Amino acid sequence: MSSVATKNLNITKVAEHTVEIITNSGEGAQKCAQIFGQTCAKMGNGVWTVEIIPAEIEPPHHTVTSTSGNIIRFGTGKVTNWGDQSKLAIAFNEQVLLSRHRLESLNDDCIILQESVWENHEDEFIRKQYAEAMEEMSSKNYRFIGVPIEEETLKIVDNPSHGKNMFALGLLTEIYQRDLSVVEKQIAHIFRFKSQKIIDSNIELVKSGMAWARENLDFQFDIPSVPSEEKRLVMNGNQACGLGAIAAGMELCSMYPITPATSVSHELAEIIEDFGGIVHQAEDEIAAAGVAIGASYAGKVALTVTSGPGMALKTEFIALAIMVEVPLVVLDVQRGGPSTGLPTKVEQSDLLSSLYGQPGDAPRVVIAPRSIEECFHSMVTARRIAETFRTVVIVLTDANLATGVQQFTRPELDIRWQQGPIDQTPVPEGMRPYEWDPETGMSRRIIPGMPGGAHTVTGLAHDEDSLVSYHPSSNERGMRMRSRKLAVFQSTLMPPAVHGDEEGDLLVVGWGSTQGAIDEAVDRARTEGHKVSACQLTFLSPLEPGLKEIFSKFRNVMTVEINYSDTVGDPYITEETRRYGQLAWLLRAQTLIDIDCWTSCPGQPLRPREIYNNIIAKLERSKSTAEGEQS
Amino acid sequence: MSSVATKNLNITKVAEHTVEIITNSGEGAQKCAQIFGQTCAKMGNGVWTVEIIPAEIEPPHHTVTSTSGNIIRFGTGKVTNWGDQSKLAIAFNEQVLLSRHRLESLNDDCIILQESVWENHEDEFIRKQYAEAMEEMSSKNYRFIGVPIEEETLKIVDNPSHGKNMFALGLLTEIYQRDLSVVEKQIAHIFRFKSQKIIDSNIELVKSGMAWARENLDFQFDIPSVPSEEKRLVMNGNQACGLGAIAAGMELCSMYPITPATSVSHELAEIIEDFGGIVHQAEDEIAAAGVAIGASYAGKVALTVTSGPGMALKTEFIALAIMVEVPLVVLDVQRGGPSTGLPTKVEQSDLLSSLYGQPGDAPRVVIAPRSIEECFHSMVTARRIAETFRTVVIVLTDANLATGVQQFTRPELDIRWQQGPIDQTPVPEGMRPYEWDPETGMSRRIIPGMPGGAHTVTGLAHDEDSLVSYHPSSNERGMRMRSRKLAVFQSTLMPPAVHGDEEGDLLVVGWGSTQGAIDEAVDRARTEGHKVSACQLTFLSPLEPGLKEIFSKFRNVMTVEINYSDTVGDPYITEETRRYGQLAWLLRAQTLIDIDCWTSCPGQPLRPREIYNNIIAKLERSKSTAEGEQS
Amino acid sequence: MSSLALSLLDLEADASICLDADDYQRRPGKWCAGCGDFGALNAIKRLLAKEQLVPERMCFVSGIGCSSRFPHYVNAYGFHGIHGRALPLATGVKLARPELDVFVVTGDGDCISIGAGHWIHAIRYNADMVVMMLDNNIYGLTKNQTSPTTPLGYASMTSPRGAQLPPLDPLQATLGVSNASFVAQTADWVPAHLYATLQAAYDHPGFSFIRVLQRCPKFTPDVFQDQVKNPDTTEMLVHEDGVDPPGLEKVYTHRRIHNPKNLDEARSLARRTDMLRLGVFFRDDSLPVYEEVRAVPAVSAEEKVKRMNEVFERYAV
Amino acid sequence: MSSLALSLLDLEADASICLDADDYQRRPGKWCAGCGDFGALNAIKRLLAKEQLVPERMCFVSGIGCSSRFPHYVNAYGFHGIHGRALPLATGVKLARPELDVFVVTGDGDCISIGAGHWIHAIRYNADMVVMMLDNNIYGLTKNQTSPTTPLGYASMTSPRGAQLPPLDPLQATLGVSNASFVAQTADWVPAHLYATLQAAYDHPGFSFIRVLQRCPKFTPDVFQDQVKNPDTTEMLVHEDGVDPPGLEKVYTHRRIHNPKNLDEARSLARRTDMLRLGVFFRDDSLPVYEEVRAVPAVSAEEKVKRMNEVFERYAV
Ligand SMILES: Cc1ncc(C[n+]2csc(CCOP(=O)(O)OP(=O)(O)O)c2C)c(N)n1
Ligand SMILES: Cc1ncc(C[n+]2csc(CCOP(=O)(O)OP(=O)(O)O)c2C)c(N)n1
Ligand code: SF4
Ligand code: SF4
Ligand SMILES: [Mg+2]
Ligand SMILES: [Mg+2]
Repeated sequence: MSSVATKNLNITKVAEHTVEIITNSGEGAQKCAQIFGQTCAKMGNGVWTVEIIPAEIEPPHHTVTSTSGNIIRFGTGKVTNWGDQSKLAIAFNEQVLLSRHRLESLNDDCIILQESVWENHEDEFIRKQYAEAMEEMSSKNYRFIGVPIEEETLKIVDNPSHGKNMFALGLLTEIYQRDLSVVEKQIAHIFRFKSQKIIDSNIELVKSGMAWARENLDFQFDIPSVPSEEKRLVMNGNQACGLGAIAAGMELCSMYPITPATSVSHELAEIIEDFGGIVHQAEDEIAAAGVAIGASYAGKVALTVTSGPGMALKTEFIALAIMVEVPLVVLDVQRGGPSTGLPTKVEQSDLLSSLYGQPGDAPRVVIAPRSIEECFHSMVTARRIAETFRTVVIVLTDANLATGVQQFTRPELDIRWQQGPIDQTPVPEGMRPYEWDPETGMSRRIIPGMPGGAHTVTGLAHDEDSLVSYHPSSNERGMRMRSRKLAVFQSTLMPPAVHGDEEGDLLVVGWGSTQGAIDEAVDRARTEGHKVSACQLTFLSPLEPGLKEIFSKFRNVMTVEINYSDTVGDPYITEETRRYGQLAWLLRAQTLIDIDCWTSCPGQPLRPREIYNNIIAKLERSKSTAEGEQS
Repeated sequence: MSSVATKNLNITKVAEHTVEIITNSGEGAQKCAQIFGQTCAKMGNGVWTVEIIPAEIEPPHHTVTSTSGNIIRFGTGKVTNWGDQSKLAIAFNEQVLLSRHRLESLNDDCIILQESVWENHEDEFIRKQYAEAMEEMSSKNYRFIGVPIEEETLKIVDNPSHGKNMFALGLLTEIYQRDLSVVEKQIAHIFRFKSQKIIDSNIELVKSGMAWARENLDFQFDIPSVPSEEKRLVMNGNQACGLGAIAAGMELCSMYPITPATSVSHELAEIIEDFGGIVHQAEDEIAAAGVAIGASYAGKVALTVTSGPGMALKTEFIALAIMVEVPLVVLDVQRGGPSTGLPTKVEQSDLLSSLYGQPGDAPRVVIAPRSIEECFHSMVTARRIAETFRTVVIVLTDANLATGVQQFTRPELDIRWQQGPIDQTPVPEGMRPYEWDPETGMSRRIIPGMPGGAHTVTGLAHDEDSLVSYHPSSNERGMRMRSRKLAVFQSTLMPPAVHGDEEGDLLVVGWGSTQGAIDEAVDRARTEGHKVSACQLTFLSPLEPGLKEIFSKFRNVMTVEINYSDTVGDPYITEETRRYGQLAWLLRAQTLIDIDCWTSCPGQPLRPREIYNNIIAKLERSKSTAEGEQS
Repeated sequence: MSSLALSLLDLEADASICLDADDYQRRPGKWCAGCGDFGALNAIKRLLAKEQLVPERMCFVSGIGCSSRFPHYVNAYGFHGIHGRALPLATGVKLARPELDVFVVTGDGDCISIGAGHWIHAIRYNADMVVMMLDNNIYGLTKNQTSPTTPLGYASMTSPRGAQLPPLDPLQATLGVSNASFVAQTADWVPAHLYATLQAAYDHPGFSFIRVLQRCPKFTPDVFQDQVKNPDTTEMLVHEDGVDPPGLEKVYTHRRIHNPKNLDEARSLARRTDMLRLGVFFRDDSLPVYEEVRAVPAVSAEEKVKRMNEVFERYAV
Repeated sequence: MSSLALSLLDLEADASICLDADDYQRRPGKWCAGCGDFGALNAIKRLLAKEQLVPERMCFVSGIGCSSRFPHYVNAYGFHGIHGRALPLATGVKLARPELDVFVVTGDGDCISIGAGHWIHAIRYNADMVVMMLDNNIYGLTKNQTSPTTPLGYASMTSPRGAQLPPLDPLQATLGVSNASFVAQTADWVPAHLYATLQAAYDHPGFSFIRVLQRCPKFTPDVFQDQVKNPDTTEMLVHEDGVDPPGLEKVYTHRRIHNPKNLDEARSLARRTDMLRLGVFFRDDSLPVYEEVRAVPAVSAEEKVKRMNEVFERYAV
């Protein structure tokens, strides 16, 4: 492998860079990335971090399955997604590196700082698999640079696996000219529960990494930052949901552990008791929903957090909440399906089940935050909708938002978000439990404790007095009232914004977490002169108004989603038999416009480049068919 | 009340009649109706019987909530639904009668044979509520005829509530000139487990009923029958599904009780052990599905039977079966929803949840039998599809089919429907657990016991070897293969038949149990010269081919469904905010045609007249808008 | 002396209460004539009257079943939930509003078949509520299917040739769960005992599980016949920490002094099938109660905003 | 003598078997280094080798969890199901194919938290299968959340200030369920005992529930430390109808003769917390086995068609 001979530093100025730290699980890549990301953010760069998580808890080291690590994309402006391939990588061994190579995660001329101990390791097997891996990777022209990571680390600590990550941090600090004082502060913060000794040795390791880079590397990158006065926070989507739930005044999170949703409750378990609330870990997802509904019914709007398989189990209880009109907020951090599927990976396949999962007619609100910032605010919005309309609000995020780290404007907390004291005023004479406004279907809740309000709610068909009623008219009445609330809520919404021109050849429509990647891809196409715009939906049930009008101004409309759709032209797949992406299907029914879709379910976030390529391809196709029609 | 003075019999000849027997629950209306219906069937009439079931098990007698009874519609030709209002009713007291009046179940000039003991009862309260009820019913011009039902019954038995029903049967036998010998045979059959004494006294009661009618009634009805040589069976839809399951060779029905599905398993529990099978009542619906999947995986295709709330609980397991490609047949006897809803009543609101209930992409087959005969055959079809395509087949019937009794052509049993011995042949060298045909996605199952086939199936993303795989391409491959099977299956289907002309002003599209009522309504409109046709779908996922082409030949397409939809023109309801009937929504996405819907969820089957009225109304609307467009 | 006569005697005992008791009935129960659920409703009414509970400070939670219709008939807040899930709903109510008196009414199918998982865990949570399991050994509302407590060989619509397994004994199962704090058995046909047991359960701080043997004349008319007819088939477990309603000793002469603190003894008594045993099998008022161990100090809205801003600092850049 | 040395000794004991044992391993287990699940896998391999079971006549069923990955590593048919639902799947397999040997591998979360309802009922069904509950007192796969068996006060990601309730004891709960027929406890760090217990469970006709105390160095490194280090903290329940592997008495000197037929005794032993107790707590080979009581004679296709036509007659018009 090439190692750097003569030292003659050249500093390249770039608008952004993507870096990977690739290790065995348990070697601390997360901490290294976290500190580096925080540092970049503090220094005014836009940042997006993504975790690389292995399938097993702790797979055998030094294998392709043991890959654990982080991708950090940072740049001069705002960074909204993980971008395309990585430009620089630090790898603790060639097997974990190989796994990234196979996933085509590395840019063709990626610079790879690689642990040098394996190449000439005494163990023949290790040398052999090293050689084979390098052979396989030779197809690309990566620039390999050997770094004695372990050797250098051992000079400072005796257990390298608790130190290599800090040495790597040092390399990055030097290469990207990070401010050491900031790095030190971050280290001090992250290890605040550890001894000063550990903090010091970590800082020492960083310095040695910097020193090594200074002496041995002939390049550095300069990524200018735009210093801003704006106060910002940096966190991942699950943390944002957790804090948002507290900011929204929710005092009970009733959950059952499931990846990738669990960390929301970890965040909450840590702090919610300081806010007069608790996290209740139920025996299963059914009970988790039941406890949340019981609490909401009793006056404390509760949150339940889960992912696909857990959503499946909450199906029946969600229908009950809708039927008895008890407010409930359900957070579904989507993962790969169906069934157990890809537990740690991203997918957007719970849209239709969130809308139609319940037997019977069960209208509910479904919203999907489009950024980590929106994750925070979605909790506040969800609770307000749930209470105002006495219904269930399902919030759909996904593994991409859950683990992606980004900074956003520090929210201005509003005290009105907090739950006021539970209404315990006497019920006005003659007021009924479901006093539906015939226009809006809305009614005031009567909460246990309110004198003169005693009544029994039931999942059976019931009338305004909450009495079981089998009479056709009262059944239809209840149905109508519950459905009406969606139309009323819809009337309060604005048409979605269009990113780009209001008309053109192609409108790319997405929902939820893909906004950053889609906008980036569209911008790329636009700079090349293509008439493409984007529209990212956040309200899925009810859908935002004006869609048909917006869509009709474009010659083609195509959704981009992280879920499955058939490809026309594949065996047996015709316009008629094709199964569409979930949003595309929904929008076809809603607008009767022939909406196409490009979807993919690779178990990882979409890359701007893939989207861009499919935008171009779609434009090509439609051009040719258009010409076809002319001739 | 009028009582018959001079006797001078006039016999009216009619093509059909609808009769109601209305009693307190526990007074044996079922048996009376069952015998009368059977008799009519045996005598060559077309018959449709519907139960009237109270909400409680045994509500207080002589109240409007205690109504239990039956509606029997019979005629010269085939009878496919419960028709419109009843022409003749036998009521054991005025309160149960009143409940039917309030439900507008009685024809304006309905003949009502009413227990005469209440009018001048010693108990003042009874006299009073009697008078009030009669007052309320005086709005119609029913023809009331007092009958001393209890008095006459007491002459033969000492407990009238075990006898009045047979006396009533006698009245009907005389009024409709039924063949007494046939009636006697039926009695002997129904009470075969009782003593001869009971059988005799029941026959005596029938005779006394006939005698009373002969002496006191001045009318009879003659409903000619077309004797046919064809062998026929008469039963309800749940019995048909039960027998169908056995005929299909299913040896395990794994269920948990739920109305209105339970009687399928009652039927099975009675006889399936004579066929080498069992009914397993699990601890809940989740376990019921799990046991069925375990058995199917092990080589015995199993059935699980439930209704809405149970479907909700099976959500997760259904996804697992789809993911591991274990064949499974799920029968959902739909009832009123959402949540506990209307447990004993009919609704068609589980369509979308049957298609989209599972988080993640989980393609499955959904079929809906359109008649009781199809209930039987649907089980055979479902099993074949499930095994051929290694997937889940959901069969949607409803409370209307479940309890409706009708006769149909006796099925020719085919020995090939039976399950052959479980394949235990050695697995060919190198054969893989998911050897997907890249064209069709189909693969041969490897069943436990097959030598050399040992492997582990998993709900995690997996490859052809059933090894857990997180690689994008293998995940997408599995998704594609599971989805492909639907397209392949669809390619084996025929376009649905159109009832009426192939083109016209309006096509009424329905699904499942409503076929009889829709066709009848359409025929009525057609005889009046309207250009209306009907198309009843039975395959919902995948949809039958050619729909767009069929629909495009009509100026309007409207679905008719027993579920909820918003009405344009109601407050806040616009073309944009309207929530459509479930089939309409599906067909809009599929065909991009502006399909309208008329739906209703009264908790009872639709009546041909309602449908007819809404067909006419739709034609009016479209005419006016058409004119509107011209001017 | 027939149990009917007995119940009369025993109603006279405190007629005063019986009057007010009716104020706690919102509307007449809609069960079959002779249904044991009526007895349970009467006993509850008496308890509420005795304790003079305020309707709006009570919440009755149930699942689905004949028995689960209960809340509709009581003058209190009620949540008639879904089948098998009464306990999670009740736990949520209690967590949110510890000051409310929570009563759960469930059936043998609702509680120990579909609800079994929640049942086991609710016993362990030991939230302070009174749980009445009305056990008629059958699925009533769905019309006669085998339940986990249906006697071996007893026929139903789903096992026409008789139940194939020995019944699941709710008492032994409950007594097997860690942190179980109150386990009792009573019967609808011994109103005085039913009432006294409810009183004890209400007085117990924690999860009070009461199995109420309940007659279902419709579908299991004979399962309790002997016990109803012949008091000698029954042994009363009596103790000062349990229940021992006055007057009963005349009818139920088989009496055993059982200290409800003795869990080993409770378990082995629950096992024995020689006689029907009514009484408090186990009681321990000192076990951790879920809503208490989870209690956290209330925080004002202002304070919350202040603290949230502090949390923000940790994430600030 | 350390348990490691012990396990060596004990492997030597029947080295012959250990060779073939590896033929039952389909691929290496992917658990953390030092995970107790490896011990369970080794014991199973030895049992299968000892019994010389044919791979295609066995089915390993599991739910979801680290422990539930088990079937992927065994050379047999396997069904890696969904979380908490291993037992219904296994029951279905056994009902359809009684001739197959069914093994269930589950975890403390999988079996007694989300799976609790199925667990209680599977015990009662008493279908003939060997059930290994690998109990590491934590949720492993989802990375460190409290499980029902997490010790009181033990911290996890979902209860950072410690578990708020006393743990749910799987043994007492199982012993409380009617028709329970085999209940044992063993530990991954006593391979000889684990193996002997599996053997006894396999020999038992019916539902054999084994709680295997399982070390999770990743998340609960300390919960079993004392017991692993110091054999004196453990008492062995021995009996000719239970297990008493040769050689162990040298290390585990606390021995109690316990007749597994004695249910009262079993329950009270399970309660006692003075020592850890390993052995067969209860065993009764005479209880009804579900697939046996439900067995019906096979019927030929021809006969079925004939009988169905007879059934049709009842509905013929
Ligand atoms: C999820 C679900 N499954 C099944 C049912 C049907 N169901 C209603 S009540 C009931 C059982 C009633 O038995 P039990 O709990 O003993 O109450 P009982 O009627 O005997 O008082 C069943 C199975 C339902 N409503 N919901
Ligand atoms: C329905 C559902 N809920 C939650 C999960 C997430 N989950 C997977 S394993 C697990 C618990 C694992 O704990 P345990 O059963 O003790 O097994 P262990 O990993 O400790 O061996 C959970 C909650 C899931 N996969 N499915
Ligand atoms: S069916 Fe039985 S439990 Fe239900 S109401 Fe009637 S008697 Fe009571
Ligand atoms: S996390 Fe614990 S249980 Fe899971 S594999 Fe690692 S050590 Fe074993
Ligand atoms: Mg019951
Ligand atoms: Mg565990």
